This record gives sequence, C-alpha cells and structure tokens, in this order.
Amino acid sequence: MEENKQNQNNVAALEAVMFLYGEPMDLEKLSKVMKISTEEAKTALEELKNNLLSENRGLILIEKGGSFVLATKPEFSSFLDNFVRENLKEDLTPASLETLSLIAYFSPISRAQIDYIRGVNSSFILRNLLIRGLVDRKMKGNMYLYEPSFDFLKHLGLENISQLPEFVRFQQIKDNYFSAESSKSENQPAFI
Amino acid sequence: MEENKQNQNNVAALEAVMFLYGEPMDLEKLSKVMKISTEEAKTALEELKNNLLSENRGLILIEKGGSFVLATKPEFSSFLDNFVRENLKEDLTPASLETLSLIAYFSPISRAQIDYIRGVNSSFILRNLLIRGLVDRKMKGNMYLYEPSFDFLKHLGLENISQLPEFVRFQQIKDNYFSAESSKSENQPAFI
Amino acid sequence: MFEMKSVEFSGPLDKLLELIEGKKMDITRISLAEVTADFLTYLKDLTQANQENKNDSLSRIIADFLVVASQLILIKSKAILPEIELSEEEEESIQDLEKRLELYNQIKPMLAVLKKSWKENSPSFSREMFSSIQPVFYPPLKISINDLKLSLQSLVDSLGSFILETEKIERQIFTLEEKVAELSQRITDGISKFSQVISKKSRQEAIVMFLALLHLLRDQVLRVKQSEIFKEIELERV
Repeated sequence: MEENKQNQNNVAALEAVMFLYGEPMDLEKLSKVMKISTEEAKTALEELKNNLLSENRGLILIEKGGSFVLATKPEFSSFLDNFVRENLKEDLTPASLETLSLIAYFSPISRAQIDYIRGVNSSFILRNLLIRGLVDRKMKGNMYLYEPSFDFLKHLGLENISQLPEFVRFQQIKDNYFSAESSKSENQPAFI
Repeated sequence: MEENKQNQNNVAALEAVMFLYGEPMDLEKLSKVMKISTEEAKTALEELKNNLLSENRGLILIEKGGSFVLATKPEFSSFLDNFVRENLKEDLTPASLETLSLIAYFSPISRAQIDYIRGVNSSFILRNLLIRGLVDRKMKGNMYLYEPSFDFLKHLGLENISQLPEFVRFQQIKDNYFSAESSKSENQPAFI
Repeated sequence: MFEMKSVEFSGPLDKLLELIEGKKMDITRISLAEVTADFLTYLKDLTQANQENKNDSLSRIIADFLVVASQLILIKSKAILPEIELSEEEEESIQDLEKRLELYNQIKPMLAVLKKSWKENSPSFSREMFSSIQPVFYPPLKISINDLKLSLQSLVDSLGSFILETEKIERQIFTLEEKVAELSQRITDGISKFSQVISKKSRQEAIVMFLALLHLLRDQVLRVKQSEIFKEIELERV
C-alpha cells in the first residue's frame, strides 16, 4: 500500500518533470532530477506509458536510444499542424510590431532593455517573434541578446540594419536614453 | 456511449493542444482550434481539471479571467529549481509588496484606486511590476485596470486567485470599502 | 541608525500607523497631530540618508512622504491654532488621510500574508509557447520598413512622456537639509519675512520651506512672530 502510493507519486513527479523539460531525458538524468533510483524511475516510466494509453490522454511517451520525451499523440497531428501554421500566419499585433521594430533598430538588445523601454514584460512576444523566424538571439555572458534575423532583413530588402530609415537618429536616441538612465543612478535601470 | 467517447476524445485533444501551445488559452480560442463548440470545450476543460486531481498526475490547470494553462503541480517544484526566473528570485520592496497585494486581492483595480489607498503615487511601482511580469493591465474605458498575471499565480503555485490565503476575508474589506465610497458621493476624486 | 537599503523603508502610511500605534492611540486627529513631529523627524532622517547616498527609489519615497507631511502640518497647525479655518478642500484632504489610514490598517494583514506566501512559495511552471516547434521563417504578409519606423517612433514618443514624468517627480524633491541651510542663510542675509523666502517658489517647495522653518524653530535657531492668522510670519535669528 505504502509502496503503491510512492509509485503514484513518482509517476506524478515524472509527468511534471518531463512536461517541463521538454527534451529527451535518459534514466540517469531522470533519476538525478527526481532524486530517486534508476530502478524507480524505470518503474514510473512504465506506469506513465501505460497511463497514457488511456483514451482521455492526448500525449505519448516516445523512446529514442534510451531517452524519453513526452509528445502529442500522432492522431492529433493534422489539426495541431494546422494550429501551428495558423498561429505563425497571424498578423503581427501592435505590441509585436513595436518589439520587432525595437529589435531591428536597437540590436543587439537584451530582454531586460526591451522590457524596460516598453514598460511591460515581453517574454511571450519575443518567443512568438523567435519561432516565426523574425528575430534571432545569441547568448552573451549570462543573457540573450536579440537581433533581427537574416531572413527578415532580406524580406525587407535590406542588407543590414543601418539601411533602415533614420537609423542614425534612432541610434542616438538609444544611446542618449541608456546613458542618461545609467548615469542617473548606480542601480541598473532595468532592475529597479 | 457515443457521446461519452466523444468527450474522452475532446479531453485528450485538449491536453494535446494545451501541451503544445504552452501559453494560456481561452474557451473561444480552444473551441476554434479544436473545432468544437465552446460548450464542449468547457466540458472537456472541467473533465481535464477533474482528472488532474488524481495522485498520479503531476499537472494542474491554472485559470485566470477565462483563460487556462497547464502547469506543474507546486509540490514538485523542488525538482524544477532551475526553471525559476531570475527576476522572480529577488525580494519585493515594501512598496512593491503593498501594491502587489492590493492588485492580488482587489483586482481588477485602477491606478487611481491604488494611489488613493496607498496615499502615494504608484506609477513607478506599477511599471516595475509590469516589467517583471507580475501584473497585467487591460484598458477599460479610458483607464487601465490592473490584475495579477499568470506568472504571479504560477510563482505562488495557485490554480486561481481565490486560492490566495484569506481571499474571501480581504475581498470583503474591498467590497465594504468601495461600496461605501460609491454610494456616498458623486464626485469621487480617487476613482475617476 | 539608518539602514541604507531602500527595501527597509516603508511607505508614509505605514510609518504613520507605526507611530500612532507606538503611542497606543487610535487613528484620530489628535493622535495625528501628536505624531507629526516624529513623522517629520523620520522624514528628515530620510532626506539626510538620501543626501549621503543618492538613490532613485529613496528619492521617490521621500516625495511620497512629503505629500503626507504637508497634510500633517495642516492638522498640527489646526491643533495649535484652533481658530484657523480650514478650507473645504483642506478639510476633505484631512478626512481622506484618516480614511486611508483606517483602510490601510485593515489591509496590513494582507501584506503580511502575501509576504509570507511570496517567501515560502512552491511555484508551478508552464511550458514555453510552442516549445517543441523549431523556428520557421514566416514573414507577416504586410510589413514594410516604414511600419517599423512608425512603430518605433510612437514608442520613442511615449518614452518621452515617461522621462518627463520622472523628471517632474525629481524636481519636486527638495531636500529638507538644503532648505534648512537656505533658510538659515537667508535669515543671516537679513531677510525677515517668510513670504520673501517663499516668493516665486512652487507650492511643493514652499511646504518644504515651512518644514525647514519648523526645524529651525525646534532647534531654537530662530524665533517667529505672527500677529494674525494668514498674516506675515516674521523671522528673527536667536
């Protein structure tokens, strides 16, 4: 009885971990993250796999070379593909356009800077722009810097961002803004 | 029998859609994506929510203002430490805490109301909370109303705002106070 | 002494309640008048701390305190000189302060509850949008270089108004210390009327100047004479 309860808990924990990690994980990694033995992880995996067979579950457990990942059931793939495509095709919202223009003119720019200038959190919009291939990001130090994608610039008929209209004027605004902000206080403006 | 089968299928499809999308979705969006009525979407959501209560499930359904998102159960947060956002690790200043608790317990609430209760100008604090993604705002008439964000709910591991400790008690303070206010005078400077 | 971290500073209503509770009094006009001096002392310490260590958020807190300080001074003046007639606006503002304090008193437990939840939280996590989907280049159908420029321009425009707002608040902050020094200097220079001191000054600055006056009075640096309410305040160095 006690053991059964513990198993249930492991299955639930496993679901939470795999749901969030979203990348293939092997037994070793799973057991390390969940702080259980590989044997227990294996039992939990089998049980989860079994549970997912139920008709009211929309996910499957995919195994590839000893690693496991959660994915949507293939029977839903046609309508999910449509869903993804529709989403990517949607017109840009004013907020997305604003963020995109900020990245185009002020790149490379960090998320904290984008958030600070816009005055709201931009993580959802940035993710949207990323998967639509309109912006790229690269790691610098411990943060991502965003810039317009090569494809997007090409789409606009530009070779580089300095060909954007009034590029120099906006650059000056950027420089003024950030230098004024940082001279005003010791505290990083983006993290007040 | 047939209908039950259809329901089951909807629950599975719902799980797949929400898993794939990852961001909050409202009934309208769900019904459009899944090509079912909003009524059916609602039934499926309720059933999913019910299924998640089981001890062998690791997820919860978080609800805010008619939108829903799948998230991990808070009891497994110790396995998921490395997903904590940097800007949520910081402590809140007394002023931020004051403002955030007003928004959490009294939402939707306008800036004028917040300023009035706090007796001070809250624009900086509100901006800071917006940037950190802890509150959302929506335009109503010609003013913004503030409410706690999904990130706020997730950070506290709540399925909806009414799970905040002593929510009903503090709601009553709001109701008492604001109803007394609005019945008393036509010209209420603080609530324009 | 003073903790420099601004996180340690509470807001003006919180401080006011603390002072009233410290005297084991209820929220009344009498108790407000009673704690005015302590409140002003705290404000003075704040401004001093701010001078030693310039800090944006502290400046903002001080601005918040000044608003409440001006209401307290009004209450205090009325308590000292009962014959003062308060205008309707002033009366409303005092009633407002009392009402706010009552409400703040009621919601204080709420802050404590949230603070605890925030500290002892077990978070939930959701997935990133389409986290399993690889980026695909999907240009929006209608987008031109000009759209980008216009969008950025309107953002920059709104930024301007926010910067102005920041400066406005900063301009309002005249540190008490500065004003005490200024007032002291001007009396030494031979100015003997308060109206001369505050001529051409904003309302906000005049209030701080009056605070400075009270401080010099308390420290027995100067003597004042006022023949009648709303008449000239004569200043004289001790």
